[in-house]
Amino acid sequence: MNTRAALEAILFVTESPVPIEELAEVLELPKQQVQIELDELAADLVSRQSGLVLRQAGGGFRLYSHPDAYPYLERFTSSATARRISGASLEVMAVIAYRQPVSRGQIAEIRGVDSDSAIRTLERMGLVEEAGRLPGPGNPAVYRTTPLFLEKLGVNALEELPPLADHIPPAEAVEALEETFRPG
Amino acid sequence: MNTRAALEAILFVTESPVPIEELAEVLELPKQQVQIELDELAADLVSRQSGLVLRQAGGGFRLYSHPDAYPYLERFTSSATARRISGASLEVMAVIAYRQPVSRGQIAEIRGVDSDSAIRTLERMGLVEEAGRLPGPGNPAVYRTTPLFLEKLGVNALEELPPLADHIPPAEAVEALEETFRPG
Amino acid sequence: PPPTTHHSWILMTYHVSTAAFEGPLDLLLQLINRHQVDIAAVSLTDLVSEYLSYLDELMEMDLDVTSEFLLIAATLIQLKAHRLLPPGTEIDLDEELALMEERDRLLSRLLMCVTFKDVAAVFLRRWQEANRLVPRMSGLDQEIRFNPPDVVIPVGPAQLAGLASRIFARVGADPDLDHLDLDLPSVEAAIQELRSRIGASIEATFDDLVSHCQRSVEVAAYFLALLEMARWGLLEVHQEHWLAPIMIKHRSAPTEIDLR
Repeated sequence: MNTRAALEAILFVTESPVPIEELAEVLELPKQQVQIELDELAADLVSRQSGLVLRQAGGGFRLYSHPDAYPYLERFTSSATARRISGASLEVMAVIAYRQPVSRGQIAEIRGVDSDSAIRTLERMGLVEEAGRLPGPGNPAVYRTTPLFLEKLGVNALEELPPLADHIPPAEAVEALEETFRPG
Repeated sequence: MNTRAALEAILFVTESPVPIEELAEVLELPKQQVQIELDELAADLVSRQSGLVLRQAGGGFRLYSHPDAYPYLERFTSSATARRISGASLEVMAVIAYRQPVSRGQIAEIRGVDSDSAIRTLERMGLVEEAGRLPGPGNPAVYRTTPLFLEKLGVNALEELPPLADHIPPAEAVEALEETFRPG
Repeated sequence: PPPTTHHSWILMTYHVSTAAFEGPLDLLLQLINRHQVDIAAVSLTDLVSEYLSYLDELMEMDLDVTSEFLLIAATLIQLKAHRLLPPGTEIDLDEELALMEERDRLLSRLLMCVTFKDVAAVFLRRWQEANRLVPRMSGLDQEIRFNPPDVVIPVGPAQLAGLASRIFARVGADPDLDHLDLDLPSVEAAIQELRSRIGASIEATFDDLVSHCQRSVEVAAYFLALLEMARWGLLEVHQEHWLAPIMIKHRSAPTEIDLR
């Protein structure tokens, strides 16, 4: 696989901008060479009027959808595919509903998998929102459900959510969890 | 913005495969036209040796990184960390795929062994989900496969899975097995 | 003899070399497979005695021996007993029919099990292919919010509560590592390596042997390798007390005769 293609793939899958040093390391190329490849890729996207753009932001590089695609993407959010709440998002919603306010880290801990993109999607859908930040390193944001969530679920208040009677986890697990929930 | 670019942007942001009907609706074009654009986009990706590929699976279209780029990607996204799957999970996945909706008890009966932990793993991976409960004592849950399962197996519908009959051992083998267990 | 070009069919796709098996049906299939060089019947007598000896071993190790294990054992023993009857023995027709029924049930379960194992192998191939195709998971990257009327929660309050209960219950459940790419080191590879590293007349501590390991799973692999090699008589393992270093001594050839 040629360098350009590898670079394109990396900038496509990444969830946050990638610093040029990291690109150089992964591609095993000097930084100058990577910069040339980046410039060429960016120019290529422009010249063939691609729907994607390469941008430098947040100390690194990443592909983004073209600003002119906005009306299409807005329409896309109404499509069944975009509106479908995936199993992962549904799980995140359930965790936030019953453990709010809860941070990304705590959600990932409970589900056993990284949940960032599911949280983002639920935020865009207006079903969850940030509810402040925890003290401590990094000041992680905590999330809660929104009034829209209650409306869409068909309940009037959080107190109306059915209690979690079944499946009480073993005592040690509860303790371990509470440990991770203790802020600070 | 031209159609190709808009299509590219949609396929870039989507979190699951987009059916052609939805693409047609968002782009406000007839399906045939969208199909031509999709074909051209796919051909274009191949001809310019892009790091991305267009694939139809799970009932729709989506962009993926090129398989050859895989070794470069692991550190950039959690979705690139190869999901290993155990033999037990694969077998449970197969039983659910062909027998859905199916309960834990029925799965255990077929495999001759308790399969709860494999079911949990598959649930967590978003490959199977609860599909309701059976009447009767204990109201056991039944499971079915998810759209993600179809996407991962590279098919658009359950009917496209290989027929189970093709995997029954050949007649000579069955005879040999019968011979082994002949009592007299 | 017929050419043995093709592999045994039962586990065509599953190569199992150790005693790791999942449940009684799996064990039975592995035993059949081990004996089957070509497509030919396996000796029932051998099969039954092997199955029973495994069962003994499991009980001795106090592992969870389910009624399934015992049920299948009972059927096997009955089948074998039947074969050993001298010709002309009076047989009870009801018993005979019941045995046939049990036998057919066992056979059809074995066939079903094999069928699903076979199709699972196809799933594995596709899974591995799909894993090399990485989709983008970050979603929309422009400030676009969903139109609230479009948003639909596909479950009701009760289902959401059920889902939450299951998720929280999973937290306390036994860890399954399936979904992680642990790149688990194989015990076999560790054995190979230890064999080459522990040349003649070397004494070492376990800590020395695993000093290069970065993860505890690697250490675990070496530890299992060590136990296995000790069992084969290739190594002597000694530990003063439970916190003391594990001392390992190479045993030259197990053929050496002690003349004392």
